[in-house]
Amino acid sequence: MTIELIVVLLVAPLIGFLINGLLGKWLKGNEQLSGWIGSLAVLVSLVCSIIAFASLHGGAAPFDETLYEWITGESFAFNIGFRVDALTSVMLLVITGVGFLIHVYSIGYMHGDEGYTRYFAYLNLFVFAMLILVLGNNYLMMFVGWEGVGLCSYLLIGFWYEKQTATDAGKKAFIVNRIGDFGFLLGMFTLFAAFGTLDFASIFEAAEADNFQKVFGASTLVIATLLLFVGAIGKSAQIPLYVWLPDAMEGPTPVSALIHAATMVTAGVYMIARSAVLYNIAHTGEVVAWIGVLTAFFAATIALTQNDIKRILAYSTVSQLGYMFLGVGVGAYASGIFHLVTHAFFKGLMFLTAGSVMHAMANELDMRKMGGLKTKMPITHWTFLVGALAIAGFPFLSGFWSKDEILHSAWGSSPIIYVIGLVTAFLTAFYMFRLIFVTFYGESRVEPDVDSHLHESPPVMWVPLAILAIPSALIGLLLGWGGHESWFHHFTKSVFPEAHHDASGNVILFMVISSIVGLAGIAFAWSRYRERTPSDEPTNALHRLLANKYYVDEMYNALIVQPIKNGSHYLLWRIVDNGIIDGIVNGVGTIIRFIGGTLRRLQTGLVQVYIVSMVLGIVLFLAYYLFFT
Amino acid sequence: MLLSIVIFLPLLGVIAIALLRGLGASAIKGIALVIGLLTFIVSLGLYTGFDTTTATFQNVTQQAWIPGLGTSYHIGIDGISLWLVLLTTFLTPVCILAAWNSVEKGLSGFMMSLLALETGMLGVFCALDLFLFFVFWESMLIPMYFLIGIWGGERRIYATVKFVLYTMAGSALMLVGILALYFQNNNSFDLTTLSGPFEHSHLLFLAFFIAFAIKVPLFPFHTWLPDAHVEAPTVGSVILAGVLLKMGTYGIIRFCLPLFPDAATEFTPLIVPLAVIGIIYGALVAMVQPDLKKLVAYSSVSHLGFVVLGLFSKNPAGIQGSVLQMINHGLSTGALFLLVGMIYERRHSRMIVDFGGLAKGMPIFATIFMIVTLSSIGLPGLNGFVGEYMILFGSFVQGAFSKIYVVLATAGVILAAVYMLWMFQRVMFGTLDKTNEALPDLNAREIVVMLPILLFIVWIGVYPKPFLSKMEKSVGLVVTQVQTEPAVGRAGEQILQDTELALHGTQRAQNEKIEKEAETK
Amino acid sequence: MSLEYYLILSALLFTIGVIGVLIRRNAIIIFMCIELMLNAANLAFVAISRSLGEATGQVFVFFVMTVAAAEVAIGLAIIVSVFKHRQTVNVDEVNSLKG
Amino acid sequence: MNAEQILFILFGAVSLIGAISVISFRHPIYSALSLIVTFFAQAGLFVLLGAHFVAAVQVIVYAGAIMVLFLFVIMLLNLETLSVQGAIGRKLKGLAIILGILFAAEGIYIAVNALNDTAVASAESGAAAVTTTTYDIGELLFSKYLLPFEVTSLILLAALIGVIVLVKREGQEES
Repeated sequence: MTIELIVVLLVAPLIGFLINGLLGKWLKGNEQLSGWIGSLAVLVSLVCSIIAFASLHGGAAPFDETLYEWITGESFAFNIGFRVDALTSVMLLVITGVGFLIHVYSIGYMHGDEGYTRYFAYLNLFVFAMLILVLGNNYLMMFVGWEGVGLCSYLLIGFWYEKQTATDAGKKAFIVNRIGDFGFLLGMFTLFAAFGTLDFASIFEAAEADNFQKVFGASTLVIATLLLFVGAIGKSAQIPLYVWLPDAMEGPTPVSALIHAATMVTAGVYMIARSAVLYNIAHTGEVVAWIGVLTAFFAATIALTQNDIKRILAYSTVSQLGYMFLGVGVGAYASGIFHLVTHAFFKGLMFLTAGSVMHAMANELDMRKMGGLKTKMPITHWTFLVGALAIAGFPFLSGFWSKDEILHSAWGSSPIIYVIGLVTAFLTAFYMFRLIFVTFYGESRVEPDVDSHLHESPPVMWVPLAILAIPSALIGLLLGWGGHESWFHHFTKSVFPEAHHDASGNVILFMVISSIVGLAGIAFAWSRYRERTPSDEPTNALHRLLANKYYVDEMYNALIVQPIKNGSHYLLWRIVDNGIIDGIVNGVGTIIRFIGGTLRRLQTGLVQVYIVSMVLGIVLFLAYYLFFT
Repeated sequence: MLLSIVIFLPLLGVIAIALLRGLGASAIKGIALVIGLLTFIVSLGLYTGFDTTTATFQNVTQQAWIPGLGTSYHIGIDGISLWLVLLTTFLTPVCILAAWNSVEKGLSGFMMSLLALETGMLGVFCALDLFLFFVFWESMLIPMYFLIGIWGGERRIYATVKFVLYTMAGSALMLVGILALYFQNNNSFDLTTLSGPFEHSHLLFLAFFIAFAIKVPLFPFHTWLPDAHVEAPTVGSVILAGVLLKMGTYGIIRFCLPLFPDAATEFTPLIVPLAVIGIIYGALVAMVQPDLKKLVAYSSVSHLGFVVLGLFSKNPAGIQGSVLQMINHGLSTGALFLLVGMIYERRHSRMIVDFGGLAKGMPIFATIFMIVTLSSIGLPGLNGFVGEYMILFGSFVQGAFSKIYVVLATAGVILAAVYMLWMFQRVMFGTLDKTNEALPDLNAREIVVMLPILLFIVWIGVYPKPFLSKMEKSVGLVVTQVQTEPAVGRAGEQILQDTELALHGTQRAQNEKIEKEAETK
Repeated sequence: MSLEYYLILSALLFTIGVIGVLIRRNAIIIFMCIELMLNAANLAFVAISRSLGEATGQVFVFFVMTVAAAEVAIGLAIIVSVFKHRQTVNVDEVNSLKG
Repeated sequence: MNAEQILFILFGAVSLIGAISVISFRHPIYSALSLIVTFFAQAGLFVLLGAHFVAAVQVIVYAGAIMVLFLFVIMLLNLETLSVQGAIGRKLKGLAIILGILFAAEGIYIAVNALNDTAVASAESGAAAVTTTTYDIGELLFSKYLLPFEVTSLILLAALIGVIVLVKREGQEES
């Protein structure tokens, strides 16, 4: 594992971006070429990641080296440095693995789009930024990757820039991410103020040895970790700042798969897992867990009533991210990351299948206009089913293992969280299979003209689906067998501090409970939606509340966006700037002109007036001179 | 000698153009460009010859000018002014190239005032004599007055008069300050011999500071900027935003901080809130501007609020960050104005509402505009981030003021993204109507204008080391002068040692002067 | 006679001159009043020079007289030209220099 | 009440009456004549004060030269009796009177006691009624005050040129 390997791994997508970006005009002729260049770049990174994983798996020490000095001065030094340990290699494999499959899928999906090369340039830039985020050996590098992926998600969401809704969604995503980054930045400053450096190694070491300058007194780490968590909330779409993810579905579907399911949104989980030491010392895990589980439940309830396939998957992602935060919050960092890995695969799979459904249905997303696609698109149907089963926690599939581990350790931390987690698992199973039954089963509600050319997607699209379906199903079994002694825990033990509370109670009982809950969800969905299609308008008050997503967007708009916009337009600009400040400046001018005006009238031109004023002057002067001096 | 050449070469150009005016437009433009490039190349000589180990002034030339008055032609540069000189000599040829065919009437006058402006600006950055500094400071106003007044927009007279009067009011105060210093420095204007506490240093600090705050512009004194920018010709705006605004911040770091450290500490709780208000207020007002140039002008108010915040953080990183941010702002806002100028030449409108979907019609323009926008909102990997990060981090870690201001300033980073991206979306994305469809994309000349700036934007973002190392020692000297208590942190002692060396330098100069006087008595 | 009486007399004469200048409209009358004021000054000069016993005061009277003569010459010339131009000598009708 | 006091009162009264009549007569000729009377009274007072030469010069210069000029101009412009005071004049009259009274009060106040502490008072007590001769004036004029003497000649020259220019310009306009 040498620095050259890491540099090649990192720079390959950058080169792909430069080729597609700069030479875009000449590549416009044959789309396939730029598509394959993009995919090849990610393939190179995948190969390097596998090499890195192999050497790490073979017992090599974690790799931590500095490439060059970035911003340095006397009392501070921020370098560009890389760190590859178990956690990083897992993330690398997920990013480059899922990334590569999505790149190949996009070649088919984006066929005929005139911004083809631009699309692949942005996608490669995204992978590059995500790699920086994951590979960095200090918080500043992570922040650089953090903002880089934010930029790429802005570019890709607003990819079809003619669509006003797309560019609005892109702008919304960037700004909400920026709010999160604001917290992240302040967290970094607090850490630097306390430790004098931002490198992971030295911070964790100093934190454990507890010898750092107290900036905010004993609560320094608490404040630092909470601020970093604000960054995570922004990036991984948790409770207050999740509003951008559902709108991000405006972008092309492979983008949603890669960015808004597998990689970018998990950056927050990765950050907390990376700074596990700090969260353990500062005991802020509870806050993370609570926000995680509440987001999970909240998003699941909204997903119940949505009718747009991608919106349902988006809310399901928000909900599953809540689970991951729940995992890392209660100290089960390994299971949190494990769920991240499994989720990356099956959610990526589901988005891609949704993409192929859209592709076939001429970009129609409303499932009320679908139904009975099982017969027309068998492969898409089966792959989607695998994903749905995995996410619903169907026994022995990947979702089951990772979600169960999280719920198990959640029970150890606090029963209430466990109960909410369980209810959310039920809701997840329900809305997933509501989607399956409405779109793939029952009679077809597809319009005749669309129905005529309804066909299975081309091989270049369904082959990656098939490849992705295999790990979605089996990876849970492969990595998670044996609960806390599983291969995955063993592999990541070096990075994470051991869970500070042992998960009591026997494992089998928890597995049985969660699988029962999963199956119940599926059965309930079967009973309700086997024949009936979801009604068009919401029936009762609760239904209407959920359908309108708790009016959160409208609230933000009314409470934050409009007041700022109108406030700054009328109050700040018109009144304060033009009115007061400019008023004073111009006022000075008018006052002087006014004084000039009055003085002018004194010059009457009459000699007598002048003489009188002269004599008056003399009289007054004499009076003063005689009586006062 | 090299420095004098750099300063007065543009003046040579002015004379050359004045004489050869009859040869027609292309000759004038040719001469101007050659002079501009020549100055830049010669100024690179300054860069290569610059010794980064000491904080003392280099390339110093001192000639007797008006001995009776106690003033001398005393110029020199250090780590800070080196970069500002290079920024000026870099931006001027770019501007000359950008204004190639945008000036119809009075081309020779235009080029002459541009080059005269360059001489004025270079003089300000290199003057080590208060009298000389004031002369250049005032002389720089005249060409700017003509640039805006003659080649400006509709309300140009109002704008240029407001600009000149505002600056003159400030510099009148400064003149009083200079004279006060003159008398307290036994009748000499020499900056290097000025030292030690001055009587009523608070008033003097205020006199200097207000003059510079108007130039920066700091929050309450900023209303001249949007008018000046809107009415100025494209190139005028570029130079105004690129270099003229930096005179204010340069003045603060050259005069206010080192000469009156105690007053600076005392006034920090007053100035820093103004800077933070400037950041937030500038961003909020920029968001709602219908006019592109006004938006960029208000964004300058916001960016320079960061710089002032950094300057008063009394922390090596903070001050270094603000000096770097001066250069970054010069590049990114200069580029923004160039781009706005380019679409103005095509569409003859600056209203955001008139544009839409330009990305489709002008892809190259859109990509360059995107890169410059990202640099201006401080995306990591580009130049804006490095400066802003150092300022915020410097003032947070060991700032001379409470951390709430840093939190508010960091919130300014969000607002920066809001107004720039909203503008970018309304201009670049959306549907393309017929009139915008006909707009041609950037031609070769315009791309050549933008390339060097983009190069620096990426270079400073990715590898700022050469930029930071050159200014490190000079900033260290300023920090020790400002900090009454020794610099905190492990590098503190190290700064102190080599600034001893620097101070001895000035001390020795002072002793010699005293002995000389003793002999003459 | 003692000095005060002369000075009082001169002050009275001077005051009459001032009042004359203020009241009358005709330029020539104003000139006459100015002559009166100058004369009052001469009186004071001579009175004090006598009481001081030296001739300085009287020398100044000469200077005052020459100035008065020059002033009258110029003044009357102006009045004549104004009259030629405006056919009036009244001061309040000649206000073209209004602000 | 010796002769000197009587004469003083006589001449004082005549000059005061003359002065008042100058400013009150309607017709400028009468004002001019009353001014001549005042000048003669002044000359008388100068004689009383022992300044014979000055009295003589007073009569010659003022009464002789300057008043002749006035009469000449009055005749030249043949001003008929002056109309009543203009609107402005009436408004100012009240103010002028008040100012005049005030001015007089201050003048007298100064005359009466402002001088009692200066050298004049001390010298005054011992001074005899000495008359200064022309010799004294001449000697003083050409020794100590030579420069002012030359300056006055310059003033007269300037006045001369001024008048000619004013009048000549007049001439061109007509032709």
